[in-house]
Amino acid sequence: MNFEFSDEQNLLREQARGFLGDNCGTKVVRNILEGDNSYDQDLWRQIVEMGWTAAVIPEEYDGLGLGYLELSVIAEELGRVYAPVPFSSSVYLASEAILAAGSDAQKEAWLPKLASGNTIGCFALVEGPGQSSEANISASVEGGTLTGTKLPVADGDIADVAVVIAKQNDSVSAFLVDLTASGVSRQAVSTIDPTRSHAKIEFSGAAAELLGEEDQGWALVEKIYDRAAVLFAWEQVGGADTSLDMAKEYSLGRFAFGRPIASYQAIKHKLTNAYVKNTLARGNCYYGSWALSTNAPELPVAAAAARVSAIQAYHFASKENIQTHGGMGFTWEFDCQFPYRRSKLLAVNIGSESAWQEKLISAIENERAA
Amino acid sequence: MNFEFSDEQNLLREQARGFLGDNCGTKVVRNILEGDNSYDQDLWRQIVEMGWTAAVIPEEYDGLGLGYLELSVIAEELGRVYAPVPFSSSVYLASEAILAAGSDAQKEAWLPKLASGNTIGCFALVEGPGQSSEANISASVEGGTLTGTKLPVADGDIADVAVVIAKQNDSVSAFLVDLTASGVSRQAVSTIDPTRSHAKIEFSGAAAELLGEEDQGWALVEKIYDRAAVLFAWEQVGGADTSLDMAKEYSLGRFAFGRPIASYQAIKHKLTNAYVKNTLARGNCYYGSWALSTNAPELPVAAAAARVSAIQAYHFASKENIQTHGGMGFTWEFDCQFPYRRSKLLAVNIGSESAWQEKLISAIENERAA
Amino acid sequence: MDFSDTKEEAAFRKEANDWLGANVPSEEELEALDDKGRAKFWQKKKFDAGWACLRWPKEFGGRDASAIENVIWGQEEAQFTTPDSSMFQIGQGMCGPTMMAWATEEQNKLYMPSLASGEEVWCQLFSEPAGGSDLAALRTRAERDGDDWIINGQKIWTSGAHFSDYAIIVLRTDPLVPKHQGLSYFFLSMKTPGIEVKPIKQISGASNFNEVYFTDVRVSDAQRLGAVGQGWQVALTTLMNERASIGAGGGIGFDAVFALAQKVNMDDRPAIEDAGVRRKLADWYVQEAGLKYTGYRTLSALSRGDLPGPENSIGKLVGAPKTQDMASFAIDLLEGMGVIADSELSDLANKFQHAYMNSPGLRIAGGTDEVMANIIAERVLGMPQDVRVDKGIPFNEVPTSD
Amino acid sequence: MDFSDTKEEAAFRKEANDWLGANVPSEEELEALDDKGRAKFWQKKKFDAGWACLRWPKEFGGRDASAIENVIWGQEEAQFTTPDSSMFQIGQGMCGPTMMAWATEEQNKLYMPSLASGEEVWCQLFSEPAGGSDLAALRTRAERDGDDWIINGQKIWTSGAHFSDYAIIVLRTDPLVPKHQGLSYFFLSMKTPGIEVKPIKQISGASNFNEVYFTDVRVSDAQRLGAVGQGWQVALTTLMNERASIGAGGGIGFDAVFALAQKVNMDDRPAIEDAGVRRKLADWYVQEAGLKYTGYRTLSALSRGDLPGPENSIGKLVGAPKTQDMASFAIDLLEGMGVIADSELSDLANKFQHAYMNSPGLRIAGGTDEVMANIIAERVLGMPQDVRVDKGIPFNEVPTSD
Repeated sequence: MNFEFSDEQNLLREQARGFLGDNCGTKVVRNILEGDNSYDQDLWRQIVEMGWTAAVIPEEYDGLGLGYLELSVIAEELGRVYAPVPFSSSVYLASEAILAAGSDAQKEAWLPKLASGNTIGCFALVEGPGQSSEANISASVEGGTLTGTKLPVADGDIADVAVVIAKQNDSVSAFLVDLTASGVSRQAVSTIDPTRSHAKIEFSGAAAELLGEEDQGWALVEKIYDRAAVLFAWEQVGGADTSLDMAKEYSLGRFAFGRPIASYQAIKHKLTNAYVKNTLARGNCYYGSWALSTNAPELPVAAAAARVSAIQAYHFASKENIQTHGGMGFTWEFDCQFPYRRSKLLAVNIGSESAWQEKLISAIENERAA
Repeated sequence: MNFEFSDEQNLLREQARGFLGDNCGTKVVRNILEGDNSYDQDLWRQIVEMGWTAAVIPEEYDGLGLGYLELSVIAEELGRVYAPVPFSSSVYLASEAILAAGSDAQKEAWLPKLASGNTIGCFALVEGPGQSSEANISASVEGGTLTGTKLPVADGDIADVAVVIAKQNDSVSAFLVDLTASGVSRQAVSTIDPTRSHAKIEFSGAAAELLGEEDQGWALVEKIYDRAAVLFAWEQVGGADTSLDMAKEYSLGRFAFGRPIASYQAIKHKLTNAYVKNTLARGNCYYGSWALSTNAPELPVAAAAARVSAIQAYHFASKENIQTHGGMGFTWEFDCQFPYRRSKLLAVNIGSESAWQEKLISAIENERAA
Repeated sequence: MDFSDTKEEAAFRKEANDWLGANVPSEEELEALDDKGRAKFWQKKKFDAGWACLRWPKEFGGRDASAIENVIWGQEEAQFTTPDSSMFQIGQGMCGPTMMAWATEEQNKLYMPSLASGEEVWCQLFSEPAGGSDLAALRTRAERDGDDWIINGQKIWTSGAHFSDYAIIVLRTDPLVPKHQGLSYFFLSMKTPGIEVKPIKQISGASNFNEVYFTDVRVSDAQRLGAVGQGWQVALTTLMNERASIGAGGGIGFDAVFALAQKVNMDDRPAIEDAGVRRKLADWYVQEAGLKYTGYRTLSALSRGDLPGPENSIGKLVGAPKTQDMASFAIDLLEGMGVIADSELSDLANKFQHAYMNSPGLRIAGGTDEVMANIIAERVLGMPQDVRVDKGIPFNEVPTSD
Repeated sequence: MDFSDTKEEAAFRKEANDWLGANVPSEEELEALDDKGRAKFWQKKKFDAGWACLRWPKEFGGRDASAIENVIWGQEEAQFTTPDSSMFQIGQGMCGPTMMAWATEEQNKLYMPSLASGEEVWCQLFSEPAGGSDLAALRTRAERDGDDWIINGQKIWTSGAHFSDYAIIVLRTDPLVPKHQGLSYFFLSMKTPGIEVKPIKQISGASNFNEVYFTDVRVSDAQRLGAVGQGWQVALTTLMNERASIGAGGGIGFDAVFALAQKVNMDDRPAIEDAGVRRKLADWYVQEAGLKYTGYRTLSALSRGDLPGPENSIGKLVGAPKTQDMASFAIDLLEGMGVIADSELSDLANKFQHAYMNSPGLRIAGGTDEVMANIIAERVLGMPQDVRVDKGIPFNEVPTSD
C-alpha cells in the first residue's frame, strides 16, 4: 500500500513551493488585481522555464513526459498561491484536448508550442448563462469557418489558440482555431476574480479545423472535463489549505477579552470543520490523481468526487477565513479576498457543484450497472 | 397589527399547559412506551372532557364552534408533552375530512360522536413505502365494499371510524368506513415511537360510504393535509421547544472542567441555533394559523412553510438535546428519547420534509402564476 | 390575530399617507441635487412638517410618537419613492438617543433639532483596530488638561465620518483600572483640529467605513456624557439602540434566486424544475418567511406598547449567512457566466456578485455571527458568559498580542 | 502512488490468507456454541497458531508483527466469515497495551497470554457519572489500607463489565491536590468481592454498557500501575490506544441509502431520479470516499513505519453525524412506512431505524463531536486549550453542580 506521492514528487513539490513562495507572493497577485495586466508575464515565463507547461506532454512533442501525479503536485502549489497565470486553460484544457483528440499533424503543430509556453491555449465552450449542454451550443462551423460568440472564455484574451466546441452538420464537434488569425474579435471582460483573465470572443468566419472526429465534440468535453476536474480540485485544495492557514495564524495572534481568539470554541470548531473538509477533499484528490495517472475506468467517479469535495472545501475555508479575521477580513488591504474570489471562480469554471454532483451520481449508476 | 394570540387564547394555553403538566408528565408517556396500551385512555377521557375534541366542530354538531387559533394553542401544548393520545388522527384528520367533504347526513352521523370523544377517527391513506400518490392507491371499492390493505394507519387500532382513500371506477375517492363492522381486520404494529399507536388494516369487503364527490379523493387529501400540516407543525414546535428547554436546563446544571457546560460556546451556539430554528418555525406557524383560521387562499404556502420549518426545528432540537446531555442522553432511563422519537414520527406522518418542500415551491409557483 | 390597524393606528396611517402623497418631492425638485443634497432636502421637509425622528420629544425636534406609529410611518414612507436617508441613520438612531439620555437639556435643545432636521450629521466613534468583538478593549486615550481632555489614538469602522459634523466617542481615561471601568464618553465636533478621516476600501470595492485618527484633539469636559469612568454604561445606551436598528442585511433574497432559477437552464430545462434547486429555495423561503412573521410578532409587541427584546438579533444572524449562501448558489446557477462582473454583458450576475462580495461584511459588521450567537445564548436563553480572563484585571495588564 | 503490497507485504498476506483458508472454523465446528463461545473458540485457535494480538511481543502471546502486517491480517481476516471478536477489543486494544507499558514483566507474562488467547476478558473502568467529557474529574476513591487499597464509588459506560475477568481502573487517591495529580491506576479481578455490575439500557433498546458499583473493594498495592498520583499519565497510554481503535461508527452508509432510493418512489418515480436526493447522496458519497482515501493515506504511513496521528479523529467526527443524517433521511424516503419498526412488515425500515436510534450514541461515546473537534483543533491545528478554571485548584474545591 503506497497512497502517497513519491520522494521525487515531494521534491518537485518543495521546489515548486519554494519557487512560488519567492515569485508569486500576494504582491504579485495584487498587482494583477489592481493593475491593467491580464496575467503575470514574468511569472508565466519562469513557469515555462521550469518546464511545468511541458510536464505531461510526451517527449516526442518536446514535452517532459512526466505523469499526472507530477502535474497534480504543480496544480496544488499553483492553487495554494492563486497564481495569476493561464496555466489551467493552456495545460489542463487545451493541451489535454489536443493530446486526447488531435491528429498527428495537429499534435506536431501545437504541442511543442504549448509545451514551450510560446503558445497559450484556451477552451471555448460556454455561451452564456446556465449549464452548457450539447443541445444549447449555437456557435457553428460551415465550410471550415466558425461563426458565433463564446462568453466567457478563461484566458481567451491571452491565448493564441482555442479549442472551440461548435456545431457542424447538426452535430457538436471540437475545432482548433488560431485566435491570432482573422475573423476573431476578442475583448477582456471583468470578472469576480480579476486575477484570472476572461474574455468574450466573437468569431465571424474564423478558420476552424476539426479536432477529433465529427460528432464527438461533447464526448471530448466530458473527457477533458473529467481530467481537468482532478487538476482543478488540486488547485482548490491548495487554496483551501492556504485559507485555513491564514485563518489559523490570524486567530493565534488576535486577542479578544484577554486571550487569543484561537482559544474560543467557536473559532476552534470552525477551523476544525475547515480542516475536516480540506482533508476529505485531499483524500478524494489523491484517488482522482491515481485514476487520472493510470487512465483508470474509475476516473469519472473519482474526478467528480474530487471536484465536489474540493469546491465545498474551498468555499467553506475561504469564506470562514474572512469571518475569522473579523473586520479586517473584508478590507481591500487584506489578502482574504484572494482565496474568496478564486474559490468562486474555480467553482463555476468547468461546471458547478450541482453539475458535478449530478455527474458523480450518474457515474456511480453507470459503474454499478456495468 | 395584532399577530399574537388573544388574551382568551392565552388563557386557554395556560389552562392546557397546567392540565397537561399535571396529567401528562413523562411518566404517563413512559407508561405507554413500556406498557401494552396503545394510548392513555384516562388522559384521552380528560381531554374529551376539556372539550378539545369538540373545539372546532360547529355547535350544530354538538361542538364548541371555537376557531383554529384555539386548536393551534391546544396542538402546541399537546406537542410540548408528546401526549400519547389519538388527537391528531381524530381531530386534525378524520373530523376535518368529514367537515370538509361530508354530506349533512354524514356530518350528523359522525361529528357529534367525534366531538364527544366517544368515537375516535383515523385517516387511512398510506399503502407502503415511498410517497403516496393518486397513481399508487391500490385499495378499491366496488359495489359499496372496500378491499385492500392500509399500512401504516396512525391510531388505526384505536379508531372506530376511518376516512379511507381508495379507488372506485378508476378514480380516487374518499370513503367512510366503520372499523367495528365486519370485513375489517387490524393489527397494531410496532413503530419508532411506541407512544403513538399505528396499525395495519386489512379490508375485505368492508362497507364503505363515499365521502364527498367521486374522483375528488386526492383533492381532499391535499386539502386536509394542508390544514393538518399547520396543526402538526404546532405540535412539532411545541416538542422542539421542550427539547431546547431540556437541553438548556441540563447544560446549566452539568459541570465540566469546573464550570457549567452552558458556558462553553459549543453548547451556547448549538442551543442558539435551536432557538433560531424554533423561532422561525413558530413565526411560520403563526402565519399558518392565520391562514387556516381565515380560510385564506395563502394556506397552501403558509401550511407548507410551517410544516417544513417545524420538521427541521424539531429534528435539530431533539437530536441536539441528546447530544447536549452526553452519555445520559442516550439512556433509556432519561427522557431525551421521547422528543427524538416523536420528531421522526411527526416528520413522516402526513408527508416528509422533501414532499412538503416540493409542495411549498409548487404552491409559490401557483401563487405567482395567478 | 389579525393584521388590521386599531382605529387610532388607521387614523395615524392615513394622516401619514396623506402628507406623504402631497409632499414627496418630485424628480424636478431634486434634479439639481446630489445624493447627500437630496437626502438633506427631504429630511428638512419632513422635519418642518413634524415628520422627522417621530419618537423624539417635540422640544428636541421630534413628534412624541409611539413605537408603533414610528413603524407605521416607516411602512407608509416605504410606499413612496423618496431620497435615500441612510446617511442619517446612525446619528438619529444611535447618537440622538444617547444624547437625550445623558446630555443636559440645554445641550439637547442646542444639538438635537439640527440632527433631526438633517442639517447636521453625526457619527459614532467606538470601534478600534485592537478591539473588534471586544469593544471595551479600546485604547484611544483621553488625558485631562484643565477643563479639556486631549485625545490621541485611532478609531475604525466609522460610517459616515467623512461627511459628519459631530460624533459620539468612547475613550480610555484610566488604563490602570479594569477594562470597563476606565472609559469615559464624549461628544465632539468632527471639525475639531487634529482629526483625520481616511476611507477604508472593502473587498466589494465600496468604502462604507473610515479610519479616524486623533492627534492631540482637544475636547471640553462640558461635552462629557456621564461621569468620568462611566463611559461603558453610556455606551450601552448607544448599543441597545444599535441592535434595534440592525436589519437582516440588504442584498438578495428568495425572490431574486427564484426568478433566476426560472431564467437559466440546468440539464436543458429551467433550473426551477430541478428538485435540488427547489429544496434549497424552499429552505430559504421558510427562513425568510419565518423572519418576516417573527417581525410581525415584534410589531404586535410594539403595538401593545411593549419593547422588542434581544431576540431581534436573529434577523442578522440568519439573514447575513443566508445572503452569502444564496449569492453563492445564484452564481453557481449561472455556471460559467457567474463570474462575469460586467453588467453590460450580464445583468443577471451582477447583483449576486455584489451580494457575494458584500455579505462577508454583513456577517461581521455590527457584531459577528459568533457575537450574535453569544448574545442570544446569554440574553435570551440565559446561559452564562464564557470565562473572562480579563475580568478585574487592570486594562494595561490584560494579555494582548502586542 | 500504487495500491500494491511490497514484496514482504505480499508474502505476509499470502501466509495469512493461506492459514485462514485452512483454519477458519466451519459452521459445524461452531454450532454447539453461543456467541461468546464462538468468539473464544476462534480467538484460541488464532492464538495457538500465532495469529492473535499480532503487534504484541511473542513472550506475551503476540507475534512481534509490524503495524502494516497487523492491517494486512485484518484485511485478510475480513475476507472470511469468522465469529465476531468485538468482545476482546477493549481488553486487547486498550488494557493490554497499558499493561505492557506499565506493569512488571512478571505480571505481563502472567496475564497477557490469557488475554491474547481470549481465555480471559478485560474491561476498562474510567468514566463516571460526574465525569463525562471531563474524564479526570472522576471521584471513585481508593484509600490506602496496609498493602491494599479500599475502593468505593461508581463507574459507568463500561463495555463488557458483565462478562469480564479483569479490569483496568483509574481512582482518586488524593482529593486534596489538583484534578490530574490525585489519581492512581490499578488493575484488578472483576471477581473481587464488593463489585456489582448493572447493565444500562440505551434508547436503541440494546445494553452495550454497564454501571459498575464499588463497595469496600480491596485491591493489592502490587496491582498499581505507575506511581501513586501518576494515574493520569498511565491513563493517557490507554486513551491513545482508544483513539486508534475508534472507527467511523457502524451503521448505514451511502450504499444502503442509494439502494433504498432505487427501491422507493417519490412523486411516482424512483427516488433516485430526484435531483434533490441525488445531491444529498453525492455529498455523502464524497464524505465516505474522502474518509476512505484518508484511511489509505494512514495505511501508507503505517506501511512506511510511521504512526498515525490524531488526524484519525476525523473518522468518528464525520462518520457519526453522517450516520444520523443518513438514517433520518432514509426514514423520510420511506415516508409513512418509515415509522414501522416491525421487520416482518418492513425489512427496509428496520436497519435505518436502528441506525437512527443508535447514532446519538455514536456521536457521544468515546468522545463527543465537540470533544473530537477540540482534539483536532488543539493537537492537529495547534490551537490553544480553552480556559481551564479548574487548573491548579485542589480537586475537592473545583466547582460542581452538587
